[in-house]
Amino acid sequence: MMSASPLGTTLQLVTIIAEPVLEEQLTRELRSLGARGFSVSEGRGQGSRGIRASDFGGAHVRLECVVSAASAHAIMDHMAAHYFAHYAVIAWVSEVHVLRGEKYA
Amino acid sequence: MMSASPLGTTLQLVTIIAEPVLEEQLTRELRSLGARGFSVSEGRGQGSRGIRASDFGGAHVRLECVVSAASAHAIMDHMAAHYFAHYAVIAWVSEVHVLRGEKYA
Amino acid sequence: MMSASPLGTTLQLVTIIAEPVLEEQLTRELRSLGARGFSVSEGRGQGSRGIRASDFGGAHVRLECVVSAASAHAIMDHMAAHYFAHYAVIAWVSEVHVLRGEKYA
Amino acid sequence: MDMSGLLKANLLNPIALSFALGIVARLIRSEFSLPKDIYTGISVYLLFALGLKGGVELADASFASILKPAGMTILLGVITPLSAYGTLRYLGKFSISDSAGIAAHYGSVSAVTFVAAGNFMTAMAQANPAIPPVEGFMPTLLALLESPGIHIALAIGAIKTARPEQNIKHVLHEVLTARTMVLLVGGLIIGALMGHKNWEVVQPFYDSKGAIFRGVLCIFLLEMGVLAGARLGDLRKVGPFLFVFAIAWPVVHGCLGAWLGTLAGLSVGGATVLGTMAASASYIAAPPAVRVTLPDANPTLYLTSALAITFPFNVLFGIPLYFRAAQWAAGM
Amino acid sequence: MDMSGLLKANLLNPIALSFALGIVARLIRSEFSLPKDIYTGISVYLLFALGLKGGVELADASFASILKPAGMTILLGVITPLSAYGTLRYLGKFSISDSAGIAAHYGSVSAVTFVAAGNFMTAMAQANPAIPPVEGFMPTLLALLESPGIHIALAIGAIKTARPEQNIKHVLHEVLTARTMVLLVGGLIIGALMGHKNWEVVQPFYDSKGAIFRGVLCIFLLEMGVLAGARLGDLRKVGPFLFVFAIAWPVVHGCLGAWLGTLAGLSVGGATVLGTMAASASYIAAPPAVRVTLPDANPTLYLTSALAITFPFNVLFGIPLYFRAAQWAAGM
Amino acid sequence: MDMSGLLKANLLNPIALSFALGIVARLIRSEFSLPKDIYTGISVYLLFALGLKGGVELADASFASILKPAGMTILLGVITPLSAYGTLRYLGKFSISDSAGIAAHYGSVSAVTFVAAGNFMTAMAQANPAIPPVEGFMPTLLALLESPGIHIALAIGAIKTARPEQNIKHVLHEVLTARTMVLLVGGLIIGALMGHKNWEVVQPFYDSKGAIFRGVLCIFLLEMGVLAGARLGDLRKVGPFLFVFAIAWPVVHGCLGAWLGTLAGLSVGGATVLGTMAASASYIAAPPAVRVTLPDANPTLYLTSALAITFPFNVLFGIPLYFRAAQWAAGM
Ligand SMILES: Nc1ncnc2c1ncn2[C@@H]1O[C@H](COP(=O)(O)O)[C@@H](O)[C@H]1O
Ligand SMILES: Nc1ncnc2c1ncn2[C@@H]1O[C@H](COP(=O)(O)O)[C@@H](O)[C@H]1O
Ligand SMILES: Nc1ncnc2c1ncn2[C@@H]1O[C@H](COP(=O)(O)O)[C@@H](O)[C@H]1O
Ligand code: NA
Ligand code: NA
Ligand code: NA
Repeated sequence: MMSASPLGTTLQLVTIIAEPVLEEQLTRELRSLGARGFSVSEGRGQGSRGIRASDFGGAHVRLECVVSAASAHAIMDHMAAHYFAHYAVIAWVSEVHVLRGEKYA
Repeated sequence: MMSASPLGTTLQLVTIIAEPVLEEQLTRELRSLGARGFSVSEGRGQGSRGIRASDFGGAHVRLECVVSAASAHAIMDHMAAHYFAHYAVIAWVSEVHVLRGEKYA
Repeated sequence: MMSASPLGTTLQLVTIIAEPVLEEQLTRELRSLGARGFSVSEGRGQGSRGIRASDFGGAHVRLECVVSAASAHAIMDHMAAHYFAHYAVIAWVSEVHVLRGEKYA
Repeated sequence: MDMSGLLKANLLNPIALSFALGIVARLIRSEFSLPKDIYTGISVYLLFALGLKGGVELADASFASILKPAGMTILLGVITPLSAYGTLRYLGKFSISDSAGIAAHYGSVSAVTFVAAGNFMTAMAQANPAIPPVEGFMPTLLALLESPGIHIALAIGAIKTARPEQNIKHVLHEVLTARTMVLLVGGLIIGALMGHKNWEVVQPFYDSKGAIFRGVLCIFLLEMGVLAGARLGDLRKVGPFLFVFAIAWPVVHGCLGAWLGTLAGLSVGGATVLGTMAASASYIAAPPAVRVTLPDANPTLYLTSALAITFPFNVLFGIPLYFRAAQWAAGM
Repeated sequence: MDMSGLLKANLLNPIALSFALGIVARLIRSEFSLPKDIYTGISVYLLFALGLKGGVELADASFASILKPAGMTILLGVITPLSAYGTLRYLGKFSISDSAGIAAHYGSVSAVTFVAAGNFMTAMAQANPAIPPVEGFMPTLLALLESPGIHIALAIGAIKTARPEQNIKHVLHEVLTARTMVLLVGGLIIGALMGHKNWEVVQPFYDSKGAIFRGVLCIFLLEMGVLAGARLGDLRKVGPFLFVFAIAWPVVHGCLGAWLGTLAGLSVGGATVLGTMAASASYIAAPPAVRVTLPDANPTLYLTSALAITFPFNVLFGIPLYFRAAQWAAGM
Repeated sequence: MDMSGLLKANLLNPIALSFALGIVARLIRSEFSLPKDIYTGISVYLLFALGLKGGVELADASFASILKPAGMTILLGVITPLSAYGTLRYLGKFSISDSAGIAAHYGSVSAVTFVAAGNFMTAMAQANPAIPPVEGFMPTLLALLESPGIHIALAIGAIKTARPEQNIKHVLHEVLTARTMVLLVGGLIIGALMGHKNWEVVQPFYDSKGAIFRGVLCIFLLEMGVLAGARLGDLRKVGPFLFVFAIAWPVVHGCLGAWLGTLAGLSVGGATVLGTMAASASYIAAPPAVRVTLPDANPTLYLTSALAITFPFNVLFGIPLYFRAAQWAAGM
């Protein structure tokens, strides 16, 4: 799952941008899909969908979690299955290097 | 332009950190250079340039957009041509994997 | 240290998420470890450690700096040596492509 | 005062004018808007103030005097989501989710519209001494009407679309413990406990008839105008049925509420405010609850109708109308 | 009162003292600063309050009484950017962009300096009953002077540097619909429409002579002090010419404004305030407009001179001086 | 009034009730909380108001009348961190870092608790004309007690754990120039300089006995309740010794402070407030300073004891107790 690199263990960073009403349920689900932690920040954006519910100005939350490749797969599949159809959501995965890799995977 | 990976399509994530006064014009230009959407958040920073106009504390906006490699090239070239000389701006590109890749490229 | 890519120079993006009280000292140290600039934003998160000092709601700062691979190594080692034990901190490194690479490395 | 006089007095009020300014600002594509945290902070103040004053006056009211109005309010809390759902689903042919989603908004209540009705009645009472002041316990009724409509509409949606129950329970809890409820109900309790002496100490700050409350309210409505103005572009998307609904439904239920309020023994002012509550649509508590439980309900429909049609209609034109209805019901 | 008495009264004012505290806080390297959203929220309140009160009084003023002062204000709006540009470009040898950028700031006006002048005159009138109150329509003049200077200076810059026009139009629209304009002009209209009765209801909250307005203003100036203090380190970078300019130019144009105001029939207080407006430099509307249209103008120059030199100079020393000039012009 | 009457009066105060509401909101798992910037903005207002009023009254006080109370305050600023450190380290067997970290909190002071004590005394004086008003210079003592305790405790920690000095100096500077100090000390100076006439202009806005200050304070305490409530879950983690310490230590030092205040010639109200100050624990200035200098001190311990135990205890029960102690010390 993990591979060593000169800069530490190689893991996956999953970034999810979603409607704010989803924050609580998403972080719960991330935990259950293997994320040992996550970070959240706020922003705004535009995509194909014009409107965003429950907020009046296009605000969103941005969730980041460093996870194993397996978890990254599981999270992406979960997002596709449960969120992409109805919600203004985007998610991407990139490769990152961390120290103490065993803490996150 | 796109290649498939076990975690979905491989695309480019362009991150631009710029003076807040530029937000509107940058997002307009990103759209015209092929971005189907973008996300914005706020922050602060320091670089080689001490001062930042129109704000009193070094605030900036951080724009992210997931695009095709061609668009990423176009955006970076555009930034270099129009912004690097006069504005406090930094931009970088990294590789990301998304599902539904056709939505963003 | 740097390698050229079709999208410009390849450098390292170090992302550090840390307790807000550490911001000033961390940015000072980043500078001394070779970062020519950095960007900061605010957020919240959860990890293995429940509590976060000096704030009442789990707030954190997110520092990003684009640096050479050598600096990235130095920064990660510094983080491991001085922060991981006592503070709620996470740091990761990823590969990015920039124009004007000499400005940041 | 005849209807046109009432309308004019209502429209030249600084609250209505501030709202209009916000809309205009957006129409001329100004980037002006209040920082979100300021907007939230103001809403905390306004709701807490309403609760506190309502609580102080609630402590004075006899149980008997509230019983009937409270019962009538709960009745309205049951009628309004059902009637809205039925109208949209069977007359308007909207999907189950859209119908239930919109019904959750119209079954609940808009606190700002409530305040605007109170303001209107204060001006009426000043102009005409024969009009008694509005009952002090009205904020209690506001708290009562806040959540049942959302619960009922979401329950309809959940049953008819056969969705998992767990999420629903979580959302219902959130509705019951949302900011509005905490501040309103909490304020009511604090107001009732602290007594008149303590109230007098803070009254100039919290009194909804005072300069501070009303001044702050203007700034709040300025931003509401900006938010409503931002949705005007979506008016075309809601379609003719929903557009008519967003005006006609409030008129019908505002008059109904005014009549039921009169039956329950409320003064003409109290009945006007109750009618306004029935006619108003929530745009704070309802949207997130609907978004999470009914993801396939189209937010453009419920947000635009509640915020860009019904809210302005009520604040600018509806309230004088429900006042007329209350006068008529009282046989005045 | 002689000049030193005027100065002392001005400096011991809580507004000037709060500003000084902010500067000191920064000099001792305190991390204190007001959250940005609070700062924005306060500025919304202050501008809207100015507009509302100005509007109420505008409705009372005869068209004839405003005509001349308004014309004179527009004249100042044309003179000041031109004179600033000329001085900087031909005497100071600054680049076209820098000259036009700085001229955009000095051709516009600082609302806070305007308020400080009003405060000063209120204190003067209290101390000396022979001094009449400042004309109530001054906020109208403030709104008139806000944007022409920016437009003119940016037009000069655009023409002389031959830059694309499209962007300019966009920016000019932004200047005209900026927060300041929406709140000031919108407030004026609302104030004029709502009438005295409605004004009285909110007066304690919005009146610029009231405790709330002035109390909030102190907190605003505290933060202005922090912002100005943060730029003190850049004083060396502006060079001797700009340093002298940032004091001498306001003195000249403050006295000119006071004289023209007197010619236009303003009271000594009105002329003082008009002079102060002419002498003041914008640091809210101008900077973003200049940044976008003249990217090669150096922000350190225009921000530091407007905020760290001219603003403190006017608030602490300039206003009493322009008052003296107005007295002199009135032959007192 | 007997002790139970005092307690009841204190608990039915809107300030205590608002605090309780915040705790309840958190216990029912409401998501309500004030935006952080609003919370910061309110604290700026409250501290600046305290400073200003204290300054105005300081200018009236004779040097002699303050000297003894000021000396006694500094004495308390030395005693309290030492006694807290000793108790925790040698009786409680906490680590050096934990002991010093907690001592930094209890050696400093909570401004909100100070205000609550002032409020309580105002109510007492209203109910019983024999009780004189609290000395106006108390905010000066608040400023004096703010930082020495933190400095002493951190110095102990630094010496005993033999950590690098540089960081410490940086942190001590931060404590001395923190928001609280800038606003309190700055406000004191401005208040003393501006004089009564200028004070009267802003008094309704800033007076800590006024409706605005007290109304805003309720909202602040609502959020404090939310913050304290969020820590209730950690009560188990602090252990029985620290739990008892967080109540018993304030009782002992509150009574000691009340007694020393009486010895120093303070009125019964002044002595009550001084006792409350001694008994209170900082949760604004101390936590970041401790976090940076003593990273291995466990934040759960110091934050939970200061915010979730000692603060509520003092506001709800401690203050009437210290008042009794002051009455007893004064032989009443
Ligand atoms: N796996 C992770 N992915 C992203 N952020 C994390 C992760 N783990 C921890 N964090 C962030 O790092 C902070 C400290 O984590 P910890 O030291 O584990 O309590 C948390 O509050 C999160 O913001
Ligand atoms: N190509 C993109 N790059 C970055 N963010 C995007 C992109 N497309 C959409 N987003 C973000 O995802 C949100 C939802 O997008 P959508 O579902 O397309 O409306 C938007 O509001 C943006 O914040
Ligand atoms: N090496 C860097 N890494 C991350 N962000 C940077 C870096 N250099 C500059 N920045 C950001 O880009 C902005 C402009 O940089 P500059 O143009 O160098 O003043 C700064 O305020 C930072 O927010
Ligand atoms: Na309703
Ligand atoms: Na000017
Ligand atoms: Na203490």
